[in-house]
Amino acid sequence: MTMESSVVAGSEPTVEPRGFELIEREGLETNLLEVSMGPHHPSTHGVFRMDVKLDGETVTELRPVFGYLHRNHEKLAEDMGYLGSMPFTDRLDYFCSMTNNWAYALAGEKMIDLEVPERAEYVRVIMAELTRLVNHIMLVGFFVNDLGALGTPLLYALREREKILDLFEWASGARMMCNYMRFGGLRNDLPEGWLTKCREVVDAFPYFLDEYEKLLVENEIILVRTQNVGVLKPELAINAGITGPMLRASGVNYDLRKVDAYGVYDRFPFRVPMGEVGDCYDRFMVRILEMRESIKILRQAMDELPEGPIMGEAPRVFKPPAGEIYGRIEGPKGELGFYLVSDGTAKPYRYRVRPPSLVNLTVLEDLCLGHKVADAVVILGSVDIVLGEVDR
Amino acid sequence: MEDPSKSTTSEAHTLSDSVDLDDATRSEMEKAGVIVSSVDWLYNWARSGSVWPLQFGLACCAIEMICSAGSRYDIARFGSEVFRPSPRQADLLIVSGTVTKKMAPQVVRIFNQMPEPKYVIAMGACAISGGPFKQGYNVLKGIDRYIPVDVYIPGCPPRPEAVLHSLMTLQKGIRRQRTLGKGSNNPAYVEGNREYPVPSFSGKDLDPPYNPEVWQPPEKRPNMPEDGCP
Amino acid sequence: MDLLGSGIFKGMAVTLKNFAMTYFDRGRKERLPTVQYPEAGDTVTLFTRNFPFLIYDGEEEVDGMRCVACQICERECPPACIYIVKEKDENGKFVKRPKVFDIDVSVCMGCQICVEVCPFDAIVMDSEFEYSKEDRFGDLLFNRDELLKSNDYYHKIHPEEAQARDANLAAKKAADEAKKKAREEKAAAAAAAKAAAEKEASEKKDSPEASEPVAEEPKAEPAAPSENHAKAESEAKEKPAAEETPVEEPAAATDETEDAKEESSGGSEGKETSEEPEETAGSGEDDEKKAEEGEGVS
Amino acid sequence: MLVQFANWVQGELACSPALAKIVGILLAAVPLATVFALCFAFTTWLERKGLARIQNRIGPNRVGPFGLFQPIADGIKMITKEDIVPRSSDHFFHLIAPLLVLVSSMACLAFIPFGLGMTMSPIDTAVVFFFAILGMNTLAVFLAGWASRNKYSLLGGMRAVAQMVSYEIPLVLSAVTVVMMVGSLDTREIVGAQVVEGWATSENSGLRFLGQIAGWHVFTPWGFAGFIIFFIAALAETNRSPFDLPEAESEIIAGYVTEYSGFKFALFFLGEYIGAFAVLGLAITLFLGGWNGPNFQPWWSSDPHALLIPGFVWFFFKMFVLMAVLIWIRGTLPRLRVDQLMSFAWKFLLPLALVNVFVAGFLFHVAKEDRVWASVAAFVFLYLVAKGLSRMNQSDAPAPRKYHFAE
Repeated sequence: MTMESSVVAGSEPTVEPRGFELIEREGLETNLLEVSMGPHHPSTHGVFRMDVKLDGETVTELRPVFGYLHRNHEKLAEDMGYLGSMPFTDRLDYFCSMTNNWAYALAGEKMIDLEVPERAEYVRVIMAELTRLVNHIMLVGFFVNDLGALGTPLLYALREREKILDLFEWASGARMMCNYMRFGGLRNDLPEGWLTKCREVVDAFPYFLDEYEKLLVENEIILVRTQNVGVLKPELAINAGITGPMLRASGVNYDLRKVDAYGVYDRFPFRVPMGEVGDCYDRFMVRILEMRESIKILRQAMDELPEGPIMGEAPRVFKPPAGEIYGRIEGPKGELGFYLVSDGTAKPYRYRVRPPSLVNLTVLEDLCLGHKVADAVVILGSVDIVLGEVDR
Repeated sequence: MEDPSKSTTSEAHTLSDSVDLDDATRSEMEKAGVIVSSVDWLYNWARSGSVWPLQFGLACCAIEMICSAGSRYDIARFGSEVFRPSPRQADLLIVSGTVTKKMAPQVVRIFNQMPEPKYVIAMGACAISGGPFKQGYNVLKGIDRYIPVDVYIPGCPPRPEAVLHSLMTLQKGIRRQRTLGKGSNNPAYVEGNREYPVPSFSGKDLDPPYNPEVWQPPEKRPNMPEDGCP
Repeated sequence: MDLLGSGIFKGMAVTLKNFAMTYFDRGRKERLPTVQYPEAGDTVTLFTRNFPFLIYDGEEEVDGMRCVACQICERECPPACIYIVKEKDENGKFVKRPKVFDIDVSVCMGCQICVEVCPFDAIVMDSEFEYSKEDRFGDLLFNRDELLKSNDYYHKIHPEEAQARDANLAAKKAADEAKKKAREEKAAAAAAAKAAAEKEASEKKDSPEASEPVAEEPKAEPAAPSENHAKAESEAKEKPAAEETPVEEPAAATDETEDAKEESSGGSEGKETSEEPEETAGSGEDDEKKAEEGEGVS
Repeated sequence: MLVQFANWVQGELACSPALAKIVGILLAAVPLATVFALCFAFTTWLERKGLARIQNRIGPNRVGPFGLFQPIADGIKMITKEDIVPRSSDHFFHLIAPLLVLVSSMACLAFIPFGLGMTMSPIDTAVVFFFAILGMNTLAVFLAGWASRNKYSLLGGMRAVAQMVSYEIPLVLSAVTVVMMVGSLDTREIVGAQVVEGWATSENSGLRFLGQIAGWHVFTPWGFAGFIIFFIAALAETNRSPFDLPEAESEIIAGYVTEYSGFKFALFFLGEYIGAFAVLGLAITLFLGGWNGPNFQPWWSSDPHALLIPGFVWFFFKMFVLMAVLIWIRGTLPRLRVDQLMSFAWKFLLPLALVNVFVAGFLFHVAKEDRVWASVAAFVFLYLVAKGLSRMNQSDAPAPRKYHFAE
């Protein structure tokens, strides 16, 4: 029995598994080993399930199963005022509450053509780039953990993350679920001394990155494990709608910060790191390089931060005119969009999130086929998913 | 080794019930000798000093749980940094995050797979009551409907220190347990093997909606104001 | 290419350095950032928020309570974890004080929206987090007396925010008093107009709506100023008559509550409909949910 | 002292030789088991503390002073925990597997000389026996994976067999060099060969000091290469990181121990660590001079053979240093993939070990006065071979890349 016959129609993978044949002899029965990895599995980053068929250790079929964290985010938001959904967006991608807030605020502001004051825009950029640091550093930590390191890189990442979370806590009151942005600006201004502290943290970050790179980037085991594993071709990436660092690791230059230039991103010169091969190592390195660019943006934004109000002329009751809007930003994981349909009342008629995690996850089977089961774990780690966003 | 006590007196489901010993049991204990109590002390000391949690994350709270194992908070100080990936070797199930109806059977199954004595911490609003998502159609309104929860940590998500605090609360609870002797109140021994029926998810809802062995819907507040019905 | 393993040795040097440095930089907290929680305090800052509490001024807990039971927070709370019952005096009239004010912290998500919508600065966020309990219904449902904490405590945990809030309150109070004075002077002159307006309004509305408990509030506040009614009327014209808000508007006794109502007019609808999915969930959840909300005082 | 005690007891029981023999074995085995159980407890503490420090944490410090009683608490907890046997598992093999791991690891310890006259089972073919019994470990691990009837366990068991069988070859080959050079399979003789006789008994205390070190095999070219190969293979043989594939927790939950709980899991844990001790003990015996170490003559004694620091202290010191290196490696490195693990064993370690055997043979026949030059040449040759091998495996070990940026 060859594998081609067992691939179920309808989900034709674009990558052919390596040819192999099961031994069939008289009196000897052989079967593919079906393993259901997850929903409780140490490496699936939450409650995600991969139904894997293994030939020995080689993945011959992989079926992702979602929905273990479906929390009705969109439905709840349609029963709630526009502002009421803001804290819920925190819980979408729980690493990046600030960028989630921003994407939602952006969509809302587009709906009623709201002008955001200069200072608020700058603070948003600062917060978003800090979030990018948090997300990427955690991703790299978890990724190396999936490779089998016993938590050390992850704990170094956590150590640095705590410093940034302290900044978030100082500004917004909460470590993870910041709920900091509002339609038309921010909930409160930066506290006194915040900028100084932030500058300290940002200045110390490159040293940490140096050390981190020394620990990981040249490590032969990591090189061997990640290079040429899970190669994502640019054509497939574009066809599947992949965004974010994963797309750029495949060599496609597409960064919404450049394309849309939302907020005040057109004022900061920064570079977009590009991968060439599109394998796990590229995805890992692109994120490390992106952190260095984020630090540049952060420094500029902190230097140019103007004085002024932090809240625009937002109406007290947010009641947008009937219509639809799509607001998107470059989240740390990719294009995070909010699609809102208003019927003129104070609640959205339709509220839809375009989660980068879910879209990026769609190519998982293509990436994993033909690799070992250990690679499937690594590839999943390099895709960077957060189940809160995938299942919503 | 795992000899469940024959005592039927105790109906203790929560650890808090074991705070007060009535005099009869106390004298009984004294008669049974110091050995029982000192062995109990040893058991409790060992169990509370080496609570190995299951490496099990559901949602947002899982990140704070990992943070509590991080270098800033360091749950290892309490001897609990050994996050075992397999439920067979874990003592503590931290239900960290939203339990959806699709996930609830698996959580119960994991609880069943854990060896006695086992403890459960419901971490975060979602695990306790469904939290902010409790109005959703797919969210279980509290994991304590299916498995007995020892400690609840409110918060959304709770700080890592709250996790440590809950661990200390759990340790206090463990130290109050009496395992041997007649007045045993350790549910792991009194109730035998706590393996609860796994609810089935039909695609719409869970069946049964709760496990009557561990949870009953609370009665309505008797002194509900007449005029203030919501 | 170097000999196989040179990258590994670099990495091992990093971990060795980290290992050694933990013994040498206690002061900088760079390599050993551990805060030994129960003994060495916690990492809570002066800006941390966790769960809301109610402020009272002065010494008396209940009398100094700032909350007037306007129920805005109850309506606006995204996870609907607040439950308020207004207090009545002997005559059955509503006093501006909650009789029951429950917050189910097992549901609360600490989003701070109740604080933002509160027009009286009566509810603010606490930074206390040690609430790990063994009883969900008994310990995690905070009632009014548990929630009441003094303004001094608030100053202790969030000094900057508390000062800003106090200044804000003082300014508001001053402005109110000035307005009140002006109003009283005007009141006599506007008496006739007011009577006419009231008559008109009552003709316009259905009678059952007027007999709702909220509508009783103006009686408690005899000096209801005419300006409000004028405003309410003008708004009533704009909005369709079926909406509830115009009826509530006259109930607003002072400028503050009125502001709050305006803010929350969207949210009031949100609350109503947000209960719907529960009832339609068809899983028997709604009964239990109500029971959960109701449980606790006993 | 223990030896004296044993001799005394045996003397007392001289009337019945059979009984005396049994008692003698017990007398040797019981302290061994006790000491290594304590070593295991201490190592778990060391590991948790060390890893914590590597990760910038403090580590256990609540249970006893500095968390020293942590292993005791863990042990009591494990023993009193429920023992779950999966319904569909093979109950007998499920039970026997952890015992087998422990027994085989413990038995390996019998051939290690911990000190002067402190070998439990002094036989002439100790090295052969050691590897033979160590092989049982593989069987036990596979048995555990298979008997559990769990897919992850099965995967772990399969990985374990493949890994342990392949790494046993370089392990044995690197030990062969020592056997060749010493000309004996007896571990005591191997240890004895690592003392520079002339120096160790000389009047000059400095020379005597050096004489205990200079003869270690690790300082010879073949010994150095052999030690590195042995150490790497030992990591794989004992399932330590970065070769901990049979229990890779991020991939296959806990591998072959997935279905084990309570005391059986503790036995696995214990067996694994004892196995590590045994293999490290052999490494010390073969390459690191056994129980020899820089030593002094005690001031009260005039006997030139008397030692201030007893041999077993040196032995255990070396063992814990090596254990610390294991912990350090564990705290740093991610793990290899199963096919890379194989190719590393077969394409790198095995050729290197073979070349090393030839180098050792060459050096064996070099005249004494040319030893220094030959040694230097051998070092260079081995280095070049290692480099050539890593170049040949270049397709498996790609280099870091350069990245370009889009503006």
